[in-house]
Amino acid sequence: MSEEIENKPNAEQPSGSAPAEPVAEQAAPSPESAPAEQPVAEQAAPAQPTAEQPAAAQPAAEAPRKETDEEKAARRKAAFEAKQAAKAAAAQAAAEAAKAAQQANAATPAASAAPAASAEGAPAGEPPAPPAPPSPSQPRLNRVVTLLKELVAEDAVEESYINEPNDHLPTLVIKNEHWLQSAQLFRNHTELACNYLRNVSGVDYETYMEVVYYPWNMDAREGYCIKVKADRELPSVASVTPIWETANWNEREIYDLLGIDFPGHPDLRRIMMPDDWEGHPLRKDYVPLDPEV
Amino acid sequence: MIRTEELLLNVGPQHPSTHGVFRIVVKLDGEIITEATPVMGYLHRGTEKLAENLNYTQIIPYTDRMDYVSAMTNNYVLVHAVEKMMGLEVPERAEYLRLIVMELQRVASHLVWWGTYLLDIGALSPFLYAFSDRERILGLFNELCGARLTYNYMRVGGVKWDAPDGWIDRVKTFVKDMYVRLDEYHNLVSGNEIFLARIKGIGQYDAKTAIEYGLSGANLRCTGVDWDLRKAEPYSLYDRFDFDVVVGKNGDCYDRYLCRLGEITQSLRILEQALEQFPGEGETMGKVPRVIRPPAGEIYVRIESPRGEIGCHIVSKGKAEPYRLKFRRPSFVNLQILPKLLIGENMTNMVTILGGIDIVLGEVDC
Amino acid sequence: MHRACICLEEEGIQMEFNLENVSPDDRKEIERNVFFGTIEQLKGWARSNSLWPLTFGLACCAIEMMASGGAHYDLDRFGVMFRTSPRQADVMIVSGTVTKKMGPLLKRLYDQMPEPKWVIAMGSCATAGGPYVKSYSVVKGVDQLVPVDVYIPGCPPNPAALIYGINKLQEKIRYEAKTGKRVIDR
Amino acid sequence: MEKYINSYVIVTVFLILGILFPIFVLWLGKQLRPNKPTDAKQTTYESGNEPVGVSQIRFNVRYYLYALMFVVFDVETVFLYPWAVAYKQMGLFALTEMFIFAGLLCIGLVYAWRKKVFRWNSI
Repeated sequence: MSEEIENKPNAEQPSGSAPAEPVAEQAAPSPESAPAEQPVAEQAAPAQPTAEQPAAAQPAAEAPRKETDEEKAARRKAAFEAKQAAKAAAAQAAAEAAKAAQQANAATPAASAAPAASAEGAPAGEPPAPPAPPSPSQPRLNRVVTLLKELVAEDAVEESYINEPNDHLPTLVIKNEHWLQSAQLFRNHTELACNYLRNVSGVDYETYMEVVYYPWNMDAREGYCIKVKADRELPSVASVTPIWETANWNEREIYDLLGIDFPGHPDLRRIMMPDDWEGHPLRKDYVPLDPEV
Repeated sequence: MIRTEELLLNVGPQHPSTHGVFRIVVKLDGEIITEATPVMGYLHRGTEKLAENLNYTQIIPYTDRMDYVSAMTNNYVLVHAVEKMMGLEVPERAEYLRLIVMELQRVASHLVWWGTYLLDIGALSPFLYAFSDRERILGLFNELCGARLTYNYMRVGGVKWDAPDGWIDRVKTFVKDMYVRLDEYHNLVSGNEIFLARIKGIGQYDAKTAIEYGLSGANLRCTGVDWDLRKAEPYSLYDRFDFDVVVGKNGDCYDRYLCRLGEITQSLRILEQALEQFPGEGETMGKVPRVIRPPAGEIYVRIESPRGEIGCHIVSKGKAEPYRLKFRRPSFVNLQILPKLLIGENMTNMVTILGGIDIVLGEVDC
Repeated sequence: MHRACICLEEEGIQMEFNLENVSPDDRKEIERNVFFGTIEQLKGWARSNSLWPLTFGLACCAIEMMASGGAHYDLDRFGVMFRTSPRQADVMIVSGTVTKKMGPLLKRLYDQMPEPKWVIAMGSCATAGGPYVKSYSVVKGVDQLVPVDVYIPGCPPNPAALIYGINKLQEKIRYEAKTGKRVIDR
Repeated sequence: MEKYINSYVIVTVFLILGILFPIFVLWLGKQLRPNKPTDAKQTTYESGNEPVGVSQIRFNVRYYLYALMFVVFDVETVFLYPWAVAYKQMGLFALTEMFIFAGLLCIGLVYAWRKKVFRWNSI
């Protein structure tokens, strides 16, 4: 059994380190490198579950595959090193890719850069997966990015990519201080005209807080996903209630459960928890006062 | 005007007309409401916090208990989100079963709304009609998945149980009878002048405010906006059936009432076509890895629940548990327009408007 | 306890109307036609057959309670008629999850109910927190707030289970009236 | 003469019964029901939470006017009942009498109508 436990800490360790990198970074290459990683992970996965649920799976897995235990351990170690290497390589590739994507976006059409970026990311691990065809909503994303750069501020858009599994939803990460201006832009600009705010959700990534907005253009029937980051201790994101009335209660709920302050909100009070409740329950480090009651 | 003071009144959590534990602090001048501030959270059970250390199959029972009047659509939104993230293939028969079950659930949910809405307005007998018809649907569900209200029926990649033999024909007979019953409902209630006087022109808003407040479902369609996710963004197999979106005109309680009853007939039409095309055989569970671990990333998926657009936003870190799971609950968003509608109404209309928006408190407080 | 005229006697004390010199079959005849009991039993019988619950629907169990109030399961057969105000209610059916925000209100509603009052904890949420036992905002079981008489397991318990629970409460009322001992001595 | 007195005896018997029966029933209720007044029970019920705001407030005068009009016409019907029972024996005299009575009240009604007392949100 010791072999399992020994394996578990370092299994923990990489995933522990993974969130340290900004997830957005990792999200960018990960869709491309995910398929590369997928076969590696797949092969590790069957071994992984035995580690994962030692009690339930252990007896079943133990009995039939007694003799191949040693090679499995060896294979797992090999897979582990491979994954480690892939992750390290992906990290630097992502760093250059982000810089390259940044200038590429501004200067040359991003379409060529995107496959280039994914191509760079891929070779480090498995043989390069064929560069994904430019997604249908890529031009829309570039249009929005250029609009934001002109009308709001040069560095308003920190990061912008296409979220493939979510049927190619263009996603943008906008700087916290430019958020109110760009929200007005999304609402009133003739081309964007997102008059319907679909969903507002707050997410707590241990190192920083993030509020995700999904504006939607009801007539042109197209939408975007906007993420605004805020630091962990005093998170504060400009309130968009004057722009979209829907955000009123959504923001109150995020304030109540995650503690993100929304300056400019008409009446920011707790909505879900009793008024005298200390702490914000949905935070990762929330410790309930009276767990037993 | 003679100077009068204002009476502050709690239409509190334990109140027959608030469909559950929802409280409105109302400032009354005589009978006219001058100010209304809703207070919620009396049923906040922290599902999203619990979901953070449950794997995906364990979260499905919690989605049943969120909107406990239409549990199937909640199941589907979570399962659909995970399948989309992992790019899983759902076999034909499972997709058909899901669709049939969701449309039956829509009919059952609208029946609950219809029964309790007329109970709020003062008509006592429609409640009994609606609930006896709903019992038939619950009987069908009980046969299929063993539960009457919280089914826990769908799994990532398919459905848990196959339809017992003869179940499809029983659903067919139910659909035929329901048509007859629906006409009975119409002549029982829809033509009644007292009912029309109580409902016409109450709680009126136009399309622009509806979009501004982010309403969805019958609350949005009653103002003329043709926005039904089953037609606008077809998911599952909705693009195979022809049904039309019931759209109202002037956005008052009466149009919402007609929209919802119209939706029952549309659901019955879908059910008829789905039951015809139901594939004879085929397995009900797709090829799914033993431990469901969607790749790291984010997704927001939305479908049309009887109350509006229910969305599921999953942030996953590649682990078996979601890193963050947020539901976009239609009742929570539709309720925001209530204080605006109540200003200037008298107390009896407050009950009509609140019933017209059709909220379920398990979903509002999540 | 008050003497009553026709064969209602206090607990255990036999009325002047002695039955010894009556022949056994006459005695059996009397037993068949005449009901001997105390006033307490009469009150217990009357109360158990007209339980007016307070509509205290919280969550999913409320829909099942409504379904059992509907035509198919029809609670009216047991004299159960839903009352909306605690002043006119005898029993409080707590159906659903009791959150910490709802706790003090539930306690106040329980206090405002007139005296012969009972509590049915319907569903596993009210009994002990149910699926939300690990949640930060749920009171794990309503018996931390109010004394509960009948627990109905199930999530949600179907209407037949609710009716069974109400019958159990009726038996409990009659049993307590007959023997004077509370079923669970508190 | 006896028949005359006899009818009064019946009336007094009815009167006594009418008074005694409710008193007996209330007394019986008081004996049978448990009596445990606790202060928590005395608090006002406002669907679960503490009553907020004061309840004795000055509300609009239109409620009072409406009630007044109701009382006036309700008392009128009380007078009509005995008249309606016996107007056959009393002949023409009672008929004109009642018409005058009803006419006066109608004048009052028309006056209130013109003063817009019956339109709900006039004041």
